[in-house]
Amino acid sequence: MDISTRLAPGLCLKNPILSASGTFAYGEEFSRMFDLSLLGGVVTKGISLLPKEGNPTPRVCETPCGMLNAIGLENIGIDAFIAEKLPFLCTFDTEVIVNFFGTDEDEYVQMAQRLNIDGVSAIEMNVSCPNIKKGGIEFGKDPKILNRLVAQVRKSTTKPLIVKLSPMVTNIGEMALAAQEGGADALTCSNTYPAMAIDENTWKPILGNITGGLSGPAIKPIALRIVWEVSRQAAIPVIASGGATSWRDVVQFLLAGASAVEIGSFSLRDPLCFGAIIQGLIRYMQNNGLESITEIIGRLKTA
Amino acid sequence: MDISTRLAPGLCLKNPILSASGTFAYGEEFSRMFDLSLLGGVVTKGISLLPKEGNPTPRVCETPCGMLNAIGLENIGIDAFIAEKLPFLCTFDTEVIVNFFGTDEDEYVQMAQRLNIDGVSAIEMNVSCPNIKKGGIEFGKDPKILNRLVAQVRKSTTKPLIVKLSPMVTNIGEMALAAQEGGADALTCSNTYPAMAIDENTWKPILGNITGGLSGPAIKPIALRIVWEVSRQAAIPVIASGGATSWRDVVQFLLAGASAVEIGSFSLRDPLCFGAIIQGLIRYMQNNGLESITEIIGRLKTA
Amino acid sequence: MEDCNALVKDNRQVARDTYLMTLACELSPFTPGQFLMLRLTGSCEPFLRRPLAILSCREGAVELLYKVKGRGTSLLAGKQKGEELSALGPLGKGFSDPRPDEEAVYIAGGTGLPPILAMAERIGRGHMIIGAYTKDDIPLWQRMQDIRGVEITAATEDGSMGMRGVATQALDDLLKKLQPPCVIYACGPAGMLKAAASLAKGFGARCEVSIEERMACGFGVCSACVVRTTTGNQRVCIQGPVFDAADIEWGQ
Amino acid sequence: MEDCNALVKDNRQVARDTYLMTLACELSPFTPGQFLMLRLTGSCEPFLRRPLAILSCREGAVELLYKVKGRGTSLLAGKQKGEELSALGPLGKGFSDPRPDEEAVYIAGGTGLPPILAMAERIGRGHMIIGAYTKDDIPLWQRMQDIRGVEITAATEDGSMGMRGVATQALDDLLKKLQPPCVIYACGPAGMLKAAASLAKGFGARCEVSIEERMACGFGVCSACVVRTTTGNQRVCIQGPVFDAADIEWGQ
Ligand SMILES: Cc1cc2nc3c(=O)[nH]c(=O)nc-3n(C[C@H](O)[C@H](O)[C@H](O)COP(=O)(O)OP(=O)(O)OC[C@H]3O[C@@H](n4cnc5c(N)ncnc54)[C@H](O)[C@@H]3O)c2cc1C
Ligand SMILES: Cc1cc2nc3c(=O)[nH]c(=O)nc-3n(C[C@H](O)[C@H](O)[C@H](O)COP(=O)(O)OP(=O)(O)OC[C@H]3O[C@@H](n4cnc5c(N)ncnc54)[C@H](O)[C@@H]3O)c2cc1C
Ligand SMILES: Cc1cc2nc3c(=O)[nH]c(=O)nc-3n(C[C@H](O)[C@H](O)[C@H](O)COP(=O)(O)O)c2cc1C
Ligand SMILES: Cc1cc2nc3c(=O)[nH]c(=O)nc-3n(C[C@H](O)[C@H](O)[C@H](O)COP(=O)(O)O)c2cc1C
Ligand code: FES
Ligand code: FES
Repeated sequence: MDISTRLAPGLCLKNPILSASGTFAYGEEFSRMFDLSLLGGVVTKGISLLPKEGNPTPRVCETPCGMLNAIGLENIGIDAFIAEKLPFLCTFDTEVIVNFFGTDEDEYVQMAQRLNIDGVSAIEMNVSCPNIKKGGIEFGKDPKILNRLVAQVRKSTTKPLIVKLSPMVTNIGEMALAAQEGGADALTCSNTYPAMAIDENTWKPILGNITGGLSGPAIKPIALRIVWEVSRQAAIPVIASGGATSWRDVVQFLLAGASAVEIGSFSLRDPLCFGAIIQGLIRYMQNNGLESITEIIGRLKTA
Repeated sequence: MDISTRLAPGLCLKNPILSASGTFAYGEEFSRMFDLSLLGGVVTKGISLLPKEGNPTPRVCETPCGMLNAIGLENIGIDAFIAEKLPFLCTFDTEVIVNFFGTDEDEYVQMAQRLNIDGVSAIEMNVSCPNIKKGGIEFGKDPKILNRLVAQVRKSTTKPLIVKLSPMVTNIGEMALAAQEGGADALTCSNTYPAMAIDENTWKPILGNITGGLSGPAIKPIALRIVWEVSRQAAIPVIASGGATSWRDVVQFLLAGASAVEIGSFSLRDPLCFGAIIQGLIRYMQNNGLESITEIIGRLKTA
Repeated sequence: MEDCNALVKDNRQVARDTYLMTLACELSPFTPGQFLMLRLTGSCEPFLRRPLAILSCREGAVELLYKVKGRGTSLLAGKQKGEELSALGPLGKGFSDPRPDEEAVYIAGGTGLPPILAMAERIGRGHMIIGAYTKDDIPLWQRMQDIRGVEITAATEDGSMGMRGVATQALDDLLKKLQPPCVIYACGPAGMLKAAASLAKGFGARCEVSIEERMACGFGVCSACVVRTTTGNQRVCIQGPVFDAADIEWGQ
Repeated sequence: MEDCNALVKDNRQVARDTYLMTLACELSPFTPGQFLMLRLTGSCEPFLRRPLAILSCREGAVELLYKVKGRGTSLLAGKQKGEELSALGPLGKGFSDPRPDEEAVYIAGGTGLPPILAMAERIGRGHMIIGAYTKDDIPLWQRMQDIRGVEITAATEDGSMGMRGVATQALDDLLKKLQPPCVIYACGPAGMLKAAASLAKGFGARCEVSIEERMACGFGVCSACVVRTTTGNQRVCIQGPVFDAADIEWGQ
């Protein structure tokens, strides 16, 4: 049986299960729980040129079947990442996908250049950071700006380039095509949904940052629709992100058109879920006489 | 204590609790369970010029802490509504807010004209119907088109005009201002989120319509953020819609800036929730020495 | 119709994947075919209530018979004595009584047994057919035998009990032996209902079918549960679940 | 650290809103201050695990002592013998032992008692202060009395037990009677920890504080739970919850 999946020229995952950015840190903690080599790939916490302190606490909050986070992209910066984290990740037999962001076009380009090194299997560009200064948020909201940004980054790297889209846009298909035409190899659909929580006793927002991003099972139905919509419009592979918790969800995302699936918030709750999900997927394929996951991807029956 | 709330010149609800469109039909069924006069207002199922059959079944599906629906705006049409349903609704001591939609500008205008009659307290214009023909879906997606449509409808009626926005847009503040400048008296934030569900055994979408709208507690954190965002930008009152289940949720929406709150999906699950929510709100105000809900509305402490 | 607190008094397995639950719950009198919308938890998960037909209701004790299908019914199967549910009902329109001159025929398949058994127990005369894949799928066999005046036939697809074949085959056989006027009460999979409706028509019998459709509210406000009829869409939860088979547009 | 199935063996109220739960669960040996992330249900609601300090762990029996605050802890209080939870842990860095020459002082307030009591039971010498609003808020009083070698002082704000006042007032009084070197172990509300840290500094005592912060993962990957220290943000769940008080930037 073949559960490998191709995301770009030169980027083939041995299975479609990835960690998600920001819920896996740089892999060390999870590596104490299971062998990271079992994953199709590891997606790192979002990295920036300089280290970032992030937002005031509380940074997370529980919601119905989900959670909000406003970590504020706290990270150790590219230098420390390359020196201290990347070598460790490279010791595993898995693809290392580095998530990154910048505060302006120049920073994105510099990051792409810095990450154009051995050990990095691909880069995932986050263009939906609500917490970065002027210009930042527009990257993921305006197709022209996105297209230009992606094109600049494309020129700066030979790595497979994945663009992670924001879900909260009027026309996600248009954003997907803008990224594709800019030279993206694949698209991650998608990031969290701007949201908030309020304490009716204190009359204050629960998060230090006032608003945060909604993730978890609550949003899975929207993520599924976005994957379906984008994968029918874009010619490049789609990576699903949003609320996956089980091999069932993974099969649903594959049917909707995803070539791989990131498991984010749920792995905070159940850190050992990855192995179970991969095993479940294999058993499902066995039970249904499927030889390759390409027999599932995009095969939703709508007629 | 004063829990009345003002939505427009000539539209003051005795309390901020409304039913939501599509989860209350035309009030008859609920009237057998409690006296509709206890509500601040009743929002009817969306009405169109001609009766509409709606989508194939299954039309609903359960999701984590929420549900999808793709009813397809099945309704009895304006003639039958005025003849058979409106007189009944007028027997209650509550405001009757008629939700409506059209397939083009002309139909919206005609609907507004037809509804400019005694017994109708206000009209709620649905500009986010995913199931209507060419042009329809753009009403709620493009600020210029929305502005023009609202302005046309505004000219056609003397009733308070509420515009119900779609949440799935890049910049909801811009849409809110477009509606406001078109002449809307109030804004409902917001409709359901386009989403889908897939059966991994049959490889088919669960809904007959393939996609549907996500509602219920799952989306409350997004709705809260939208209300907060819109109410700070718009000068007109905001009605919250999305996931409210309790007096706590209602207080949170008021703090975020809503002047009233619609209870939709949750009332399908717990049809007697309205009375409990209103009582809970009154008790909360008593316990906190609040004299008027204007002391709550928009008073979120963010500093 | 009310929203009642319902305490689990008993909940036991009575056939493969099938449970009989007894609730302590004050319901208004019901007609067979009517159902409850059960809320399974106090939290919003699972969000929707589940529709289950009322099997019996006597002196504050309500019986439900259900098959474990998915998440909601699994949760239900795990409920223990003393746990609390909330039950909205009785909902919908039940079966009409047979006229005194009508021979009554009851036919059930799949999850369709509860309303049919309730009807047979209420009327106490006629012929009842229960269809299943195999013997182990048939619950409450002795109880059915005990209904005086009702003759019970089982039809199993694997032949492990009663006749080998589907329930509508047994219905066909039975009708050949009966004299009109006759009324058929049917509940089960769509295919079975359609076949029963067509046999009834051929025989000139009145036929009432109880239809299952996905529901959100169960009391008529959301329009989730429509079925096509000769007079347009009807809401199964409030205009049904029992319909005259002649009014249904059966489709394909 | 593992993810263990944990069966509820006992769950009883031991003070106002406060419960003692015993779980059957195979944990690795723990250091006081370390905690578990408890998953309360099999469904995704509530979604996040809840952090609770380990009170004791002996022969496959783990004790937790918790105050009912919100939804998660209410759910926990409703768990009955035989129900299953999942427990991730032991997590985090616990208290360090006192040096042989150090006098040990333990101070707990609010939900801070479990790690402090665990530490006092482990070390078995020194002075322990427990602060509460009123007598009824103090659980396990007899058990604390029974720790040989540890002298217990209660401080209640309403004066219903022990001295009237807050725990740090009692700490101030105590320190005046002690000779350095001394180590203070503190867990409780932020205000109390800050005050204890400042008293410790004045006295020249080492002070270890166990800090509470909202968590999502509890094992270091999400960066939800940071606290400001002199060397930048640290994650409470993995670099704490126990920190040297001198390293914390206490703020306002
Ligand atoms: C009026 C009526 C009476 C019924 N009476 C009985 C009965 O007495 N005994 C019995 O075993 N079953 C009965 N059913 C079917 C029963 O409601 C479903 O099997 C049950 O809802 C499945 O829920 P689940 O959570 O286990 O499945 P899931 O698949 O997890 O349910 C997901 C959603 O789909 C809905 N759904 C799934 N299957 C059906 C179905 N066949 N019909 C309607 N909704 C469905 C559920 O209600 C829920 O909203 C009845 C259905 C209706 C409409
Ligand atoms: C390391 C650590 C150890 C703890 N040990 C204990 C203990 O032994 N006994 C005890 O009674 N309490 C302890 N607490 C506090 C306990 O975790 C919270 O009271 C509990 O999580 C509240 O959950 P809830 O669902 O009842 O409240 P809710 O308000 O419904 O919880 C909502 C969310 O906020 C979080 N949250 C709320 N209050 C706190 C808090 N004070 N600290 C951290 N997260 C919070 C919850 O974990 C949850 O994610 C500890 C906290 C930490 C961080
Ligand atoms: C705590 C947390 C931190 C996150 N940090 C990042 C990040 O640094 N970069 C990024 O692109 N996405 C980040 N995300 C988004 C996730 O990668 C993922 O896209 C999103 O949570 C939806 O998937 P899920 O529902 O499986 O969590 C973060 C999410 C969470 C919950
Ligand atoms: C079954 C159903 C039918 C609906 N029909 C309509 C409609 O006709 N017109 C409309 O504007 N909104 C409609 N809605 C949206 C609701 O009015 C409401 O805005 C939305 O469900 C979010 O609120 P909730 O989470 O409280 O349900 C419908 C929602 C549901 C669940
Ligand atoms: S289920 Fe809502 S109308 Fe029938
Ligand atoms: S709670 Fe996730 S890093 Fe501490």
